Amino acid sequence: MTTSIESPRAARTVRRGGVNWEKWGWIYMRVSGVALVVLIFGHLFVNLMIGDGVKALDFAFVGGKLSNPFWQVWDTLMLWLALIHGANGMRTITNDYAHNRLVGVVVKGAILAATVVLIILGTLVVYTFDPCPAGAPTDLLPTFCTGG
Amino acid sequence: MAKTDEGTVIDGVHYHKHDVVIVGAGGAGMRAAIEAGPKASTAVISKLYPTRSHTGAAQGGMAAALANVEEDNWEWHTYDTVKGGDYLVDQDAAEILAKEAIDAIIDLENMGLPFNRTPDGRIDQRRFGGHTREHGKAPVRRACYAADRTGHMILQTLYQNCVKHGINFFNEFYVLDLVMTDVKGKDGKTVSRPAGVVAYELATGDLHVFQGKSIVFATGGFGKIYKTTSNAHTLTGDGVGIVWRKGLPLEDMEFFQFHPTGLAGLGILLSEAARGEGAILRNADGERFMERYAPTIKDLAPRDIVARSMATEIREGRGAGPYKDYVYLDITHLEPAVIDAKLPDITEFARTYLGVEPYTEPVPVLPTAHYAMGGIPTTNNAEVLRNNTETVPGLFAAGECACVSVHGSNRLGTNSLLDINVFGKRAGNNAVAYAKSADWVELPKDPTAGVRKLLDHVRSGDGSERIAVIRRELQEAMDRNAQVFRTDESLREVGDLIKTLRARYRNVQVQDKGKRFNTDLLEAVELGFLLDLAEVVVYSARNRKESRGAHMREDFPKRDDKNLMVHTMAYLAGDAESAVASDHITLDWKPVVVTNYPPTERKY
Amino acid sequence: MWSWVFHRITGVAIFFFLLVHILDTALVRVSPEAYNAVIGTYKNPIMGLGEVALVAAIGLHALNGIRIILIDFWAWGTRHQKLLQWIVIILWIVLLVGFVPRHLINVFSE
Amino acid sequence: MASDVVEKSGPRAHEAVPTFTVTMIVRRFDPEVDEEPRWVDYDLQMHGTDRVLDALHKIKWEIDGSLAFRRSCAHGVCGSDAMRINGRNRLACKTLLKDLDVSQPIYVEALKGLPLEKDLIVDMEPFFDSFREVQPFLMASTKPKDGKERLQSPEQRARFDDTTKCILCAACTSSCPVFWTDGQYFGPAAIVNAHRFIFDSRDEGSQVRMDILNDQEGVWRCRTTFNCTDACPRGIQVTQAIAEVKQAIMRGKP
Ligand SMILES: Cc1cc2nc3c(=O)[nH]c(=O)nc-3n(C[C@H](O)[C@H](O)[C@H](O)COP(=O)(O)OP(=O)(O)OC[C@H]3O[C@@H](n4cnc5c(N)ncnc54)[C@H](O)[C@@H]3O)c2cc1C
Ligand code: HEM
Ligand code: SF4
Ligand code: F3S
Ligand code: FES
Repeated sequence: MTTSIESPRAARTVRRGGVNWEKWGWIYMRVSGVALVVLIFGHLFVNLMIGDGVKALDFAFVGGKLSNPFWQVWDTLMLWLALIHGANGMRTITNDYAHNRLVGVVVKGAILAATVVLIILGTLVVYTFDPCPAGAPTDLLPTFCTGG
Repeated sequence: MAKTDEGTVIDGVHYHKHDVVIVGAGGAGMRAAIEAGPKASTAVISKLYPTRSHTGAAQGGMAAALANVEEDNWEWHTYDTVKGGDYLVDQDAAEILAKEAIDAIIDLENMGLPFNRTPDGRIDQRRFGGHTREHGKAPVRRACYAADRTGHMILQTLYQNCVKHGINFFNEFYVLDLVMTDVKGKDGKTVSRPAGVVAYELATGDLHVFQGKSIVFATGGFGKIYKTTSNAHTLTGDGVGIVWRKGLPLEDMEFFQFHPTGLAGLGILLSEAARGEGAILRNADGERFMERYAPTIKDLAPRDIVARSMATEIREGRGAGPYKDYVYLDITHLEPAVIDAKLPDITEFARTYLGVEPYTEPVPVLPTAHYAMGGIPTTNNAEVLRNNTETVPGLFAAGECACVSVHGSNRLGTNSLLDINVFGKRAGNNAVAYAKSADWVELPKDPTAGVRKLLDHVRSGDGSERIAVIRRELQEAMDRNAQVFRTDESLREVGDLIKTLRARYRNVQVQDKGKRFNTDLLEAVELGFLLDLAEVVVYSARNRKESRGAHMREDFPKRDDKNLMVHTMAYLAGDAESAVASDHITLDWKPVVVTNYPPTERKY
Repeated sequence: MWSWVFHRITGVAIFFFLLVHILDTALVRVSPEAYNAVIGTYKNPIMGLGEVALVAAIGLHALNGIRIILIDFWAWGTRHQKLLQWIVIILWIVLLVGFVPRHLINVFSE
Repeated sequence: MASDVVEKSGPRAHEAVPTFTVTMIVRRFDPEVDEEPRWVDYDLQMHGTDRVLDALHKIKWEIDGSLAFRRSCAHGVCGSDAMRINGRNRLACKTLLKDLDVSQPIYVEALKGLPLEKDLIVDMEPFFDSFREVQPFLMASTKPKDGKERLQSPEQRARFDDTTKCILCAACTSSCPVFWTDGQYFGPAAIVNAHRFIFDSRDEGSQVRMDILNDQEGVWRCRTTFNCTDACPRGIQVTQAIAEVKQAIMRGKP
């Protein structure tokens, strides 16, 4: 590992005006962090600890959850907060380690793209989800599809 | 500002041209720069990064009769300074010092210095040795302070203001020579005037010539002629030595102050502020012995008296410890909260370096070489004197390297931080005024010749002598023979040793042959200055056959106002190469300026 | 320093898990068979251990995240950060002690 | 030739402290000769009260005069000799050998993250650059009318006392893992010195400094790793000072 940097403190560019993303990013990490504690641990608790835990996970279980508006909102919040939190964290890390501007731009672009795509995809799934798709084997579906 | 200016390079030597060139970036140098920088093109050259200068080590405070906490006035301060200096002080200078002290403090406060405050928001003040009310009646609170890091805060504040003014610094540049040129003056007489200085750039080994109309020396003290000292490793008296080698006089070099409370064996200082806050000196029996030596102000007597009293206690067998060779500084009766608020750093020194817990145990202390009262003689306007009356036009000096003389034969605590501010400011202003009125002095054809010769000299010996060995022998001999007590005998002994060391120095070994960061080479050069200055100190001391202030001759224990109330002026003249001091040192005397205070016996 | 290193590593790990996790969950839109096929692999013992690692990572990241937040907004937290660090470690162990046996029983009970 | 060149330290009473041998392994680099730094061992006879600086002096003064390092005050107030000792940033003059494990070799190397110049010397300019960038000086447009000091209560003075202790030694900035990544971060020392003025009741320039630090390379890059606080030889609560600056920026006022 090299122990010194060739030219620390290269000439800095003057900060452009407008919103200070660094500050809001920093605040966002903390606010979303607190919210995520509740959301993620709630999620993990319900999915892995209640009943038979991971063994109980299947389409029927998810379908049951996602047809409940409470869990819909829960999962959407979790999806957005976590992805943006994670993406912003990844951006910070990229800033720290990518010395080459181009590499930095590419990596951050990739993070941004992945995040946007997944947020859209995830949101669509949560809201356009049909828990009782026609033609599916009934034993895989939540009980309310077939039952009363 | 980030990268230092390269100058114009001719034959590998860099040339720079500034109206004012300041050598030294301690308190005095930067105070001068703050005056000069905004008004004229100014360069500050320093062998250390400015914030590493030893002003930062000063702890206790800076005196000024602000009268913020009790009645006080600058006239009392003048009196204390004169009496503290055992009447060798030039009284007109002392008046300036005491009067301008008030503005000096306000300047610093306005520049941002975070002084400790009184409950009503004014600058707080505390007691310090030798500072009294009504001409010696009782100790007075006169020292303005910032915890026990007053010097640190002064150095930082001055540096911050230099940053604010965009002062041009050349850091880690060692000035090694002053270039003087003979110029025909207006009256047709030729005078020798400074044309510039030559510096060695530590990082590259390159030489730089700084041409200047005004040159200010502010290079600090030379405590490293002693072994036990509160001074930094870098305080080797280069500036004083350079001026000496130009044949200019040095004043009162025999007066070197020993601070009573250095950590025993290490010399690291525990500020007098400790005693100002109530600390007590005790001998092995736990006796508060200062009551016997200075019944009125006891532990807050001036330093020469306290140091001598301590040395006497030890000599008479009342020293503490297994070898009975130190005394104690006791602060165990102070509240830990007070200690933490007002003396945090020095208690930490005791803990770190001696493993002593000052809350509960007394701290072993010994006198430590601390401050050079003597130095480059100047007028009250910081102009360097070439003899008793004439100045060197364009050459200025301020701070510990200079001798104005406001400290006489013994400096009062807190008067030096004051000195660097008052006379640093004067030096800066006068340097600008001079630069505005004067023309450039031509540089000689080869201005670096002197420095090249100096460097060759240390590099060309047969290499049989180690720098560190010579230095240690010098320092130990100075500690033994030219410390608190001196006799003709002891001074002759160390004088003889210096003679042999100077001869051995010719064969000094420089192991580092490189150009970049060659600290080995510079230590060798610094040793040369130490030897020169130690020689002057000892020679001047041997010739002052009286006891006055810090100069205590056991063979002449009385002060001799009839014959010796004069400043010593030492000149390098004659055979500089000769090892025998009397072959190249000539002494002269300069009268002391007396205004209001004729000498009387000094009692506390 | 080390708590920061782990925070960073766990943050990245969780981020990548999350990417995959959203994709697999998205399969519910494709068909129940597809979803169940993929989710079935979560029930395999090796993945079970992976889930322990995931929960451990999230737990550490979350607890340490709370510690950082406390430090940021509360001077007491800054002064006693070493203590907070120990509390994080202890809570994390408690969390794992609560979760791991229960989860592994679920995974390995057939 | 005398062998015991290093000044013995400690009062004589403390010389009773046994002498011991210690191995120092110093990372040497001579830019005029070496391609890469190299580790060199020295076995030294030292005393109980000696500091790492004494050991370095012993090497320089008795064994190899070409060893280069900075030092001045020798008691922890000038900030010259910050270096990595056994992997931690410390002042050589404030680190007693007996407080390290002398049965193991002691590793000494230059500060990390600043360009290496020679042996234990690094280029300090980048460090001072970022210090200067935060405008570390009192900004006050008017002077008190009575020609006296500005008033400041002891409480107002206490607000920034901690950060006035800084000696600009760079131990903090060069121990910060964020600074190590690319050296563009302002670094803790600059923020400490900004803090010293932001919270000074006499100062009017807080907003300017807060704007400077509310930057991509400013306070938000700090990841609260506490390396700086652990490294500071003056015991400054560096991370706390940074947290206070962050909060001031969020509030928009000190
Ligand atoms: C431990 C200690 C405590 C003290 N406490 C007090 C106190 O409480 N109150 C008080 O009034 N006084 C105190 N003093 C005395 C006072 O601090 C000093 O006398 C004063 O700071 C000297 O300042 P200066 O600017 O003259 O020199 P310094 O601050 O020593 O600066 C000297 C400058 O000259 C430069 N320099 C030297 N040689 C060269 C060269 N060859 N080339 C280029 N640059 C060079 C150095 O780099 C440095 O920048 C104390 C002194 C010590 C040692
Ligand atoms: C469970 C609750 C969570 C909390 C309390 C939390 C808290 C935090 C906090 C406070 C930070 C900022 C750290 C700093 O500024 O130094 C952070 C950073 C980060 N988080 Fe989280 N987080 C949580 C969940 C997540 C999740 C689910 C992910 C993944 C998607 C994630 C990925 C990251 C990343 C990559 C960083 C950047 C790390 C770094 O800069 O070193 N976090 N987290
Ligand atoms: S904050 Fe501490 S470690 Fe950092 S430069 Fe200042 S004194 Fe050194
Ligand atoms: S080490 Fe660096 S990350 Fe922050 S807490 Fe200190 S500045
Ligand atoms: S030499 Fe001054 S801090 Fe160590």
